[in-house]
Amino acid sequence: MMSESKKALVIGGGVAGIQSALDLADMGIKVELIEKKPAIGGRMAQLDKTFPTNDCSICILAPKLAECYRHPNITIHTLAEVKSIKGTAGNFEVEVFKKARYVKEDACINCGLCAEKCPMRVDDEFDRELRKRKAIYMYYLQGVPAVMTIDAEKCLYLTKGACRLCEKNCDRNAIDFEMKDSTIILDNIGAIVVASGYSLLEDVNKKFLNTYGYKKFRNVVTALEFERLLSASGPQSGHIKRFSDEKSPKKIAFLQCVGSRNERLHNYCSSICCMYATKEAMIAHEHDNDIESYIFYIDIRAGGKGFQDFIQRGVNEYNIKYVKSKIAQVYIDKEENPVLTYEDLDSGEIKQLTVDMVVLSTCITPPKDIKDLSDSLGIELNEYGFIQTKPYFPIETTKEGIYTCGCAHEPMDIPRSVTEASAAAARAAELIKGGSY
Amino acid sequence: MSIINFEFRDEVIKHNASLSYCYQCSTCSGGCPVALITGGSYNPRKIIEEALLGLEDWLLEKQEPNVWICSTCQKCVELCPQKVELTEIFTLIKNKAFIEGKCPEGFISQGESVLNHGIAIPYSPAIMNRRKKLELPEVNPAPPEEIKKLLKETGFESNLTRWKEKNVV
Amino acid sequence: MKDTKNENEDIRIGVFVCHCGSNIGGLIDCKKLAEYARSLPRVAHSEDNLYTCSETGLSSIKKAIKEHNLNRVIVASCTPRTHEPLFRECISEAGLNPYLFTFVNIRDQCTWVHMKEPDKAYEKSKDLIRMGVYRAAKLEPLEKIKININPTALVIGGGVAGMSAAISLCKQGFKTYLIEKEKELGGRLRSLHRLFPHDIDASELLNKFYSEMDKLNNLIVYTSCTINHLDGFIGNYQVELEKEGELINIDVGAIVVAIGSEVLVPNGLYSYDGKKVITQLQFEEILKLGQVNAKNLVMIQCAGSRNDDIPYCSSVCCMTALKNAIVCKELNPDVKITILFRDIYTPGTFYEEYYRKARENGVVFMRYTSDKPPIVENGVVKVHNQYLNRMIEIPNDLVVLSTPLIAREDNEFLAKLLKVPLESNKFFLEAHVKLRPVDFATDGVFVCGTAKWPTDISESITQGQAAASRAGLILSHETMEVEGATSYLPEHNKDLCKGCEVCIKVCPYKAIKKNEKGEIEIIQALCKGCGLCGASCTKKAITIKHFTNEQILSEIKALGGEVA
Amino acid sequence: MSYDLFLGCVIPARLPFLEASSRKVFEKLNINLHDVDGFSCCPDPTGIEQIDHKTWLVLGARNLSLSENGNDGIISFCSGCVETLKGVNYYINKDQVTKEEVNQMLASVGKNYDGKTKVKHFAEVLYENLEKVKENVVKPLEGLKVAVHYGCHYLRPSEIINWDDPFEPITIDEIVKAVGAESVDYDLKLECCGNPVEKSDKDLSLLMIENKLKAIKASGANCVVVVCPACYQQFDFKQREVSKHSGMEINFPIFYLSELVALAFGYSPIELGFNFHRVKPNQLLESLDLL
Repeated sequence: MMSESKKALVIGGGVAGIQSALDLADMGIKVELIEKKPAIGGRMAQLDKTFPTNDCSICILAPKLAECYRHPNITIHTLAEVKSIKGTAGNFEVEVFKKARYVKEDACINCGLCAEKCPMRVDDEFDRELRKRKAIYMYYLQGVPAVMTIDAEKCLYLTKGACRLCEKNCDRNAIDFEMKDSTIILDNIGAIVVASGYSLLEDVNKKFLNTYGYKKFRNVVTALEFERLLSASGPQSGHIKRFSDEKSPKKIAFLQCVGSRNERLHNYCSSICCMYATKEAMIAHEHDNDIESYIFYIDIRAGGKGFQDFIQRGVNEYNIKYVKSKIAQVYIDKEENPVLTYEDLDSGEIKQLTVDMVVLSTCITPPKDIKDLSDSLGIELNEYGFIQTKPYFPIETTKEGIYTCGCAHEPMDIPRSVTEASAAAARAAELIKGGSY
Repeated sequence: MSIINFEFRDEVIKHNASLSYCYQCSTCSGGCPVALITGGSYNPRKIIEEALLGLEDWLLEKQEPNVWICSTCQKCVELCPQKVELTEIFTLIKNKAFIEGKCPEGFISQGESVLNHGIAIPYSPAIMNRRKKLELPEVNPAPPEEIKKLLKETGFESNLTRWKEKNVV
Repeated sequence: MKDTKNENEDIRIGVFVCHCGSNIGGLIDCKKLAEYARSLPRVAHSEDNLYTCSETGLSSIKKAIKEHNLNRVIVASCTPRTHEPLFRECISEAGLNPYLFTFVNIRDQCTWVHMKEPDKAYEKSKDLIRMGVYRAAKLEPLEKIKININPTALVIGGGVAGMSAAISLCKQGFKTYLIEKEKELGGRLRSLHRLFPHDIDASELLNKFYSEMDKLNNLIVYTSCTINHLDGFIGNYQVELEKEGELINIDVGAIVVAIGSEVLVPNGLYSYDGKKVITQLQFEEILKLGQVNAKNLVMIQCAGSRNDDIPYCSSVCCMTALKNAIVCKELNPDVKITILFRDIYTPGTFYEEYYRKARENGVVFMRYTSDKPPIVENGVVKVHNQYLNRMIEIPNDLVVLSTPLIAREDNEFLAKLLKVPLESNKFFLEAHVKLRPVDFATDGVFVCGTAKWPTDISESITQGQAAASRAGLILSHETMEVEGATSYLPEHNKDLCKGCEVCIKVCPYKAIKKNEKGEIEIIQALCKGCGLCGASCTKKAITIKHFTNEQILSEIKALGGEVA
Repeated sequence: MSYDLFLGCVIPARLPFLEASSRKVFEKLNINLHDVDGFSCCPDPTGIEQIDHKTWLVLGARNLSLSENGNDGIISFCSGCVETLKGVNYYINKDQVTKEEVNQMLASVGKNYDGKTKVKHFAEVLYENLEKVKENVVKPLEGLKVAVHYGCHYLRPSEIINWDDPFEPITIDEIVKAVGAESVDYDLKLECCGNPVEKSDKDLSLLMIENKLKAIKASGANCVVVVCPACYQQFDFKQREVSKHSGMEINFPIFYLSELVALAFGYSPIELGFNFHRVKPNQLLESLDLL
């Protein structure tokens, strides 16, 4: 029988990790939440809207972020990564590496004065490098904790030893260049939930995207980049413009199964692309009713609740045309309009379609650093590079007391991630407070 | 109306198992230069689908689409997400068609030359001359009888003869 | 806590105007707004902060409450959706009743929507603050309602989802009733042969569950048992069960719905006869016995689904067809199998590979479109092959139809009983598709498995565990607080009520009923304070706490400029 | 370095001037090309193989068996020959049964092949010796705007050819730059020249080269470089017909890669036999004073 005082460790502050943490915390269990980035929120925070109801992603996520932050049972560790664990199910000891933020969380009120003065302009990771930020920055507008962060690799003072303008301009003395990276020990951990999320193809293999002209043709973007462009808080404030000529696109092509269902790269199906492509086409159409979209697919995969209706609405109300033909290569014409060659199954003809923009539905891949994480946790990965789980029990990893949820073990949508997050919380709770049965 | 023919299908798969993996995504047809120029009357995907359904008559008799105008550029092979070896499968189909005597004349003349001379283009006196002018060494190709012997072994000679019988002009 | 109830106490309001960084302060002058606020009646203090929600902002609110002896607090800033709990917490830490806090949203409703017109945004902000001030004056302290939680769970349905939920709840330490209307637990698993994608026998998994449950001494299982009647609310449900004629009454704190689904019987579809044309479920029976006589077999996907009557994709049929095809090929590799599909649904890692495995094992796949469905004739299936744009004939001696999972008849009855909604296909409708996938909008009731939507075994198990988590987090509290801002029928209004029952009809939370005395009774624990009843009460008998007519009217008057 | 030279059929018997430039280049680079007696047709991967895979395997294996000596393997000036010889190696080493069948037949003429002969395309060897190539340049080909045509069989199937990237090749562009010329990018750069289709559909074949030439014209290139005799004939011999058919004045000198390199090495157009080209390069070379 476990002691009630045991805590839970949740790795990953995306929607899955947050849900696990909240469930456990609401059960009265103390939770340590580890997030690699400067703020929790994960992928969902980057999305403009979410299928199949198309409600604003951040608007439904933000309350959960705040709840997580205020919850007396939850301790959030940002800029943190698990280094190693000791012990067994019911009693783990975890070594966590914390990067210095160089900003005092209790003092900073993210007024942004420091960033105004910062001389460094660097690519904004959250906005998929579609715009610049300063070396001292908010990870994203609604980020939690709502404090600034200094990018140690880019900060002029930390790299060249001169500047400290941010410090001079902070009237709350929140900047602290004396901060050091540190290692903390979290002990008395009863169970661990791994919700480390996913990477996208463009993060792990840009070369494969060359045949699609990605990074070569300016009017070819990936789906997450397009999502940022659609977002009101994104680089184009939601008014999509082509990077080649600032014109607003009228004809957009979405190419499905980019990198997935492919024996040369990732032989699995990325699960969510048919739906997110449809969603993005819908939002684009809502912004500009003249926009027509083409979705080039192999099989339309819409099995979730309300998904078929969603696809139907796409056809009937949003001027989306689904073309059953996989596109292999993208060329451009003189005006940098992407030109696609495809087979029209109905007529059997080979046709060419000139569009204003191409959106690549790049597949979900195992997170970049999943190998390090699995090694330090002592859990196994499966043949696809995701976390190995037990047949018919997708929450169980290969190590007792360590559970997983969300895209860490397989590509999946938000509803299933959230469901698994609660399931993982249940299993962790059994271990921590159960035993009396 | 065609009837699915599992025997022929299995025969092709026995020769090249990669056929069975095709899920008809149209990558090949969308990437094929010949399909583009012929507006789709040539279509590698359709040939593969016919093979999958074992439609022998369409592949060997009607030859629709015409497998012979594949340029063997191998783009489809490189692009196929399921690693289906299209050109190899087409080769098998063409080989079968040749045995049936259904093959363009252009392939026959080359075959005959190799059968009789061991090489595709015999050396003309003019060329011999030109080689001298260019100070090129003399070439001693394979002894024709050795090659002929081998082509008997492989059955090439008899297939060639059969083709000529079936295509007397 | 200060006595703020006394009528003649003097109202002392504090107004805090937030810059919200540049969100508000960047467009309008927050200092001037604060000054304006101080000019309003009963405002004892006002100030502007860069971020009122920051630690600094909060501490200065507390400070002001002490120094200026404030008993009402207004924050003019962003949105209550994200920040009201924070400020309520803050003022109660300073000793005020949390319901004496008023939120005025001058960001979303002013500086954001009127970005282009700063002056108008400023004027509107003044109006909203003035309204807030007059409302605040009328506010009354409220107490949250405390209810006791009975740490016992009821799981309805003994399929794989229900069993998973029950097992987890027991392991979390909660006494759990698991009821199943069939004679045995197991649900759909009992009629299945092999399971995709790991190809184990269904019985193997079933036994795993049985042995798990044997270990639990806080699990009470009733088979051949149905639910008759249910009463109560979160933490306090009284349930009447019926087992083989005998009535059993139990009290539980939370309920999990896991009653599964049915498989469509394709009467009139593709000349279905149960002999030469059968369903996948019937085919599993044949495979179980290992007696496949067919030499040439055709499977038709989306048989009865993705059409006008059943518009959805049943999501498990493709994998089921692949599984049975593979199993069949293992029994006899010479059996020719052709699967006619519209879109192969094999998402994720193992499923997509399973599809490849089926192709590898020689299964033929042919796509058809809904406008040209296959024609099943005696001994032959004719289908328009879209890939060749040609009719193809497939001689066969057995046709297997992949029919969808459909909602159970009982769903409607249970939905009424539990006061929870169904969606258009009669499956149970969760509280929020994405963020509350196993909750109902009604607290204390949860749903999992195919009762909610067609799902495979693994996801049903996961959903069961998820429901156990959501139920568990309620059961782990001895008492719970529910919203104090609810509707009620004040004593002095009782005689106004003529019992027209409009309120009962409009209440979306089924929180209002007539008691045995025929009086309207509002169950506070169920009420969400939405106000529908109050607004529709023909006799104005019902009052909504925290949104009393008086409070709302004072706001409206203030907007009109009438000064009370 | 020493290779057994596999000439194939087309170059020695129809385009000997291509052989001349190639031999000169390797002489300059002091890479020994050893002539071997008794080679037959490779056979043509777009010809014989298409009608009889087995014959193709056996003759190919026979040719490879002739080179089992101390040398660095076989070098060929022809992409078709290279594909055949690499391909035969691939199939023979992939499947023991095939290997045995093939050797059974070879036995009938007293031959045997162990599957070990290495095969290289001459451009492959040039790229591997890129520095040496640069060192030997005496006349940088400034002003030549070259449209590089890789040709299919130099690249694909990559699993068999196992050399340059099948869709983003660089080797020939690099060699072209190494001799001081400019490589001009153009649409359809990686598309087929259409030569193999000629056996079954002349018009189609012509259409394919026409599209290539049009794209090249649009790119502003002033000449084309190829590494395969089939492509060479398609480009050089068909231009007049294409001009007629398209009503578009098309007049591109077609260089073999070895010719460009030899030219940069200081050999004269005469010794390289440029006069045997259908489209005469001299005018262009003169205008850039590369004569």
